[in-house]
Amino acid sequence: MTPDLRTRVGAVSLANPILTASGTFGYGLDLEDLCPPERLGGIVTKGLSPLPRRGNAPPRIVETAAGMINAIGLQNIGVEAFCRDVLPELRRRGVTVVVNVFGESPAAYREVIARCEREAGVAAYELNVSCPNVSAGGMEFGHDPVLLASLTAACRSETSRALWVKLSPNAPDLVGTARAAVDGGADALTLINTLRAMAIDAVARRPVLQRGCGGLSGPAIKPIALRMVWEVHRALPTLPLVGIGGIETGRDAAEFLLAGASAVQVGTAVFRDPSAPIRILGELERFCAQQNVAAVGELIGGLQWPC
Amino acid sequence: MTPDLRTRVGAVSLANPILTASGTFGYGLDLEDLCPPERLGGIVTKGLSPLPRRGNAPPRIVETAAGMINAIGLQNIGVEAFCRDVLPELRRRGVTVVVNVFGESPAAYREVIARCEREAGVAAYELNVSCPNVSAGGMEFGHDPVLLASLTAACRSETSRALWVKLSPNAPDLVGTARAAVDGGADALTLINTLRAMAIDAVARRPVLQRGCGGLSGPAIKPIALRMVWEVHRALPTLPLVGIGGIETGRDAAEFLLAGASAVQVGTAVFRDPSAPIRILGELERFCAQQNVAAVGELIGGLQWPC
Amino acid sequence: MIARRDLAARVLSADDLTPTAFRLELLCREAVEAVPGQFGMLRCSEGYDPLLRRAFSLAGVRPTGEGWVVEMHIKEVGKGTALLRRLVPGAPTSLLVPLGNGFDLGDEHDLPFALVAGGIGLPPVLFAAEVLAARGRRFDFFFGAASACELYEVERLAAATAAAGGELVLCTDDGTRGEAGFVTAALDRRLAAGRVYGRVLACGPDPMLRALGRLVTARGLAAELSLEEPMACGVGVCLGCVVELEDGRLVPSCKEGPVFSAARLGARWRS
Amino acid sequence: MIARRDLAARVLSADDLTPTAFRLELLCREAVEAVPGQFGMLRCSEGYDPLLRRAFSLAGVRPTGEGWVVEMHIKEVGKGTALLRRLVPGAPTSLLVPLGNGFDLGDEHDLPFALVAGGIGLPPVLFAAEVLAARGRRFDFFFGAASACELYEVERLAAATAAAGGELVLCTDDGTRGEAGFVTAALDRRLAAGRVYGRVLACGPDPMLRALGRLVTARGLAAELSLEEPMACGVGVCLGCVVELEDGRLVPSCKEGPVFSAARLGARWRS
Ligand SMILES: Cc1cc2nc3c(=O)[nH]c(=O)nc-3n(C[C@H](O)[C@H](O)[C@H](O)COP(=O)(O)OP(=O)(O)OC[C@H]3O[C@@H](n4cnc5c(N)ncnc54)[C@H](O)[C@@H]3O)c2cc1C
Ligand SMILES: Cc1cc2nc3c(=O)[nH]c(=O)nc-3n(C[C@H](O)[C@H](O)[C@H](O)COP(=O)(O)OP(=O)(O)OC[C@H]3O[C@@H](n4cnc5c(N)ncnc54)[C@H](O)[C@@H]3O)c2cc1C
Ligand SMILES: Cc1cc2nc3c(=O)[nH]c(=O)nc-3n(C[C@H](O)[C@H](O)[C@H](O)COP(=O)(O)O)c2cc1C
Ligand SMILES: Cc1cc2nc3c(=O)[nH]c(=O)nc-3n(C[C@H](O)[C@H](O)[C@H](O)COP(=O)(O)O)c2cc1C
Ligand code: FES
Ligand code: FES
Repeated sequence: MTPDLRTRVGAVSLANPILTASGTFGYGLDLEDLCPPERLGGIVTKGLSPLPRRGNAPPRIVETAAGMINAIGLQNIGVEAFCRDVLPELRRRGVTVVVNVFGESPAAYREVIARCEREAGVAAYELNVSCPNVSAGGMEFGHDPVLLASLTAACRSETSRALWVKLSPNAPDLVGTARAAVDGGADALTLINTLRAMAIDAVARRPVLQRGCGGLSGPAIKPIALRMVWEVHRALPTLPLVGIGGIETGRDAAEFLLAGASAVQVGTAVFRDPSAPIRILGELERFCAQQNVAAVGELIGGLQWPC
Repeated sequence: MTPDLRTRVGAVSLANPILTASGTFGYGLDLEDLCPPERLGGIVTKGLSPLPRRGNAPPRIVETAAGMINAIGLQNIGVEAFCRDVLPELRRRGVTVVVNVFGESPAAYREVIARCEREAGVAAYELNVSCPNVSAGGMEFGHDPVLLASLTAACRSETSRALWVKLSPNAPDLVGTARAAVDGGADALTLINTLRAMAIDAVARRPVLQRGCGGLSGPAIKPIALRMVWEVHRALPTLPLVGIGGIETGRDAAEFLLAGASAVQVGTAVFRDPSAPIRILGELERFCAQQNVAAVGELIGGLQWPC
Repeated sequence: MIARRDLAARVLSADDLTPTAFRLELLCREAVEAVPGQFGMLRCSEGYDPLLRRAFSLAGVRPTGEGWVVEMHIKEVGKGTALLRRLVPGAPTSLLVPLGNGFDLGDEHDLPFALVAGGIGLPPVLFAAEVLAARGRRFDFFFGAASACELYEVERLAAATAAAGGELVLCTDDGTRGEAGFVTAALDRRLAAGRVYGRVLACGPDPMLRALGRLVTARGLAAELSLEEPMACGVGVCLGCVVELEDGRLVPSCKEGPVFSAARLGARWRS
Repeated sequence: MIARRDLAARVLSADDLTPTAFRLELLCREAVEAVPGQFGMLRCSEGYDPLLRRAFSLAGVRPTGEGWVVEMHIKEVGKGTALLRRLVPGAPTSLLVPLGNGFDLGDEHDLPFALVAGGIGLPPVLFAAEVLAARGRRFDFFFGAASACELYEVERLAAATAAAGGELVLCTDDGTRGEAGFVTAALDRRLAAGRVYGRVLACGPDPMLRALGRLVTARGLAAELSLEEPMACGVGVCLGCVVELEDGRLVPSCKEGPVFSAARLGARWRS
């Protein structure tokens, strides 16, 4: 029997639990030749701001042991260009679209959402309040529960669509920020974003990245991401979670589902293997079949705690 | 010319900046055949408590991408056995000894220090207030600045020897806890300890470790450790720091020195290569020679910030 | 105790033993002395993933013209052993060896030994057999596996056992070769039939060792079990590989083991 | 635009070109079409360290009986290229190819090209030379390196240049072979002597390309530079490889490049 891969993140139903992570799959069509987005549970766009952003000066990326650090600085085409040039085709293909929203102020976040509200074909908004790579906005909201609650509430007032908040693993109090997002009206939480990190060129005696610090992603962070998903799931068992962090295989995805995620996102793995999301989907399906899991839902939160 | 490798951590002078990390080199003599401790800057003992500790039930370790998670639970022979059976030989060999101290209460920490105060040959105490693998003691002190300041003060009152506090990378406010330790009377700070993490056996649907969570170490965490050392050095530029986290090569060590550490500790690398500390020392010496660095001191805090 | 050393080694030969296991012969310039039951920690990658070395029992050590040859039998079960399987003759690696305590081959008793191996647990027991045979000691050899295709090195076992004037008992769970069922049952049948042994030396999968633990406890027979706990360092400093003893202590199996007398082991191994 | 594909490839041959560089020929079952200046992303490890693929320009592509052969020249500079150097014939890998835009070989002008390569920047320029020669186009070829031992494939270059009725100019910084000094100086001398080119096609180390950028700007000559920015994905989605253009925009060089007209590039490349 082929396992039932359908899942739901709150009110959002997904054909399967594999989504692409923001900033690693363009706007959804960039890799359609290598990884057809319509076959995935959904895609999450690169972070969109009201106006196009130029991003940070290079170098922006550096490889580390089983990971990489990036400081892209949210370079993006802006919400207008996305709605005009990309969204229609995504809609035509029936792709489940999650818009990753970024702004330097609550007003800016609202502006992005308001613009998308005029379009059909957006399943959910994911608030990026955890980008370590920009001076204004981003992380500051993600680290202060009070600010986060009010930002979330402000965005909530703009839409009746699903609202996800993407948590920062760098936040002082993970569960506290999670609660704040929920109090603000979030329907689900995405975790984790990248961990603040640094690489140094010992010969040049300078950080490798022009910005100094950046965000660590990839297999290196998987054990931390799994722990955080589990921690939030334990504290808020009924809250839908979307897990991210170093997922490279179907088995990695299953681990996040067991820890309490209702769906997962694949990020850095795409750089190593541009069809990773599709491959991971196939591996997850085979894993379920081998383990006699009739529906992925059986895995979600199914972790047994030893002690 | 051969570079001058001598360094000082506050009042403690070291023949070179390479120490072994607590819990990865036994009590200093366990690997003397493969890595002579007297040739190193110093050794840090496994965490010592007033009485022997049995530690956690196995499985206690699991490998992850470019890292490992451990939940040993501070199994140790107790301070009495250390002072009686190990310290004399370390002293005879002229090894610079740092005693890593652990207790379930401030009184217990003081007890360990008080016992060592009766012995010659202890250069410094390193308070482990950041162990993620025990129920009582450890992390709780490391996460609360007020508790940490009073614990440090309590230990300070027991000794005039150098007092190092080993910070938790899991602490809500890194710089805040650093300041608290200094306010309590710490002479130097060691960072970082392991990051709380989890590995899941998707087939068994259980955490791999019997304890559930554990601490992540190894090359995977180096970019986070470097960032934290730099962050604390920037906030407290005159405070001596000892850097740890994924150091595998002399060049890794140089990176930590540039970020502001006056010395470094080698941990997990010992498991892959039992003579890693000696090898790293040689590599650091060659690196200095190639870069025309006459004394390692020139590297300490020498990072140029790009923006 | 023989000095452990971290040796630069080169792959001398690599050939398949079963559909999933292969033999690796490593050539070391420096002298390697080891006793049966000891193991080595073998590096399996240049990069940091996989990070840790892997532990493998020694199947034998012999001097040659160019140096000392260390023989290991490795089953591919994950990413480290998969990388090791790719090694071609001439490839460089590092081997930390010899580690651990090894079997007690002492002959205070002058009764035959019972040597018991399950699957890829064969190497240390094979090593013991060849050493005992060379010393003119007697033993019966019990070798069990899931299926016929996983019984390997049978000729070599037959030769050693013959030299030791003993019986070679082959077992398969699925009955495709030798006696059907577990080796422990085969051993128990011999004991029930009145055969007497001075000591049992065994290595194999957990379930087999635990069944054996129960058996020897019930029959009051001395036994030495070689355990396989996950290891990070192999040299006693990480405390990751602890085994619970009868007295409740948790001891590093890489140092106080990997071979433990069944009587010393905690309940897990005897019930 | 030719469809990019992630191909399963096997190492056909691996041989040294210079003390630090080697040639890798990869055999792909599926058809590979590419133009000079395009590159591929090559996997260099099974494990997660190194994590990312490495970018290498194509030195040539040719069909054979068993499939298509992709030729690359790789200089060992770090851990990824060190692992690639260990690859033996038959070893499996993955190649994402063809990527990027490639050189403009159009002949709206009917003047000769100036092909300029520095060190391991040779592959894409060599590829261009062989394609141009086959099309009966004229060019001079300037190949510079630090020292004589780093000038490689010279016979092949000589043949292509002869076929193109042009001059092959070799330069070494240390004067151990050919003209002493930088290729850019050698090119400048020809220009000063009145030689005329329709377009310059170049690949090499940053300093060389920047010197060239200054030169062609000063002389108002059209030039296409192939840049090497650190890359994670190679397919335009990570935005890690951006290059600053004259108009201030930051564009991914893996997609809008790696070849850029010097006139389009920001000041960094022309001053
Ligand atoms: C003392 C000793 C002797 C051994 N002798 C042999 C032998 O002769 N032949 C043989 O094929 N195998 C032997 N093993 C088991 C062998 O070490 C593991 O099969 C191997 O480490 C698996 O690595 P992997 O990366 O392929 O598997 P993975 O599952 O990817 O390994 C992941 C982690 O788990 C550890 N691990 C996985 N399985 C085991 C296991 N059974 N025992 C210990 N650690 C494990 C690995 O070391 C690694 O750290 C021995 C183990 C020990 C402790
Ligand atoms: C479009 C393009 C074409 C190239 N063509 C060739 C070629 O034909 N032959 C050749 O030898 N090299 C070529 N390079 C450079 C080659 O990609 C690097 O030398 C290689 O990635 C170094 O990897 P490493 O692990 O050995 O070095 P490391 O320094 O260990 O690599 C660390 C990280 O830095 C990146 N990196 C290091 N050096 C470079 C560089 N010069 N350019 C881009 N990324 C770098 C690596 O990709 C890796 O992510 C090309 C690069 C690009 C972008
Ligand atoms: C190059 C790059 C760009 C990213 N851009 C964004 C972004 O725009 N918005 C966002 O919320 N997260 C962004 N992320 C974070 C990822 O979405 C993801 O949370 C993180 O990389 C961890 O997952 P991974 O280990 O699978 O990559 C980016 C990550 C990378 C590597
Ligand atoms: C197996 C193991 C045991 C450890 N035990 C201790 C300990 O007893 N006390 C302590 O302060 N840190 C302990 N640590 C943390 C290390 O000292 C070090 O801070 C951490 O591992 C990061 O450095 P590394 O990446 O070089 O290992 C332990 C780490 C490991 C892997
Ligand atoms: S493996 Fe480290 S103590 Fe045994
Ligand atoms: S390398 Fe990723 S966008 Fe160019």
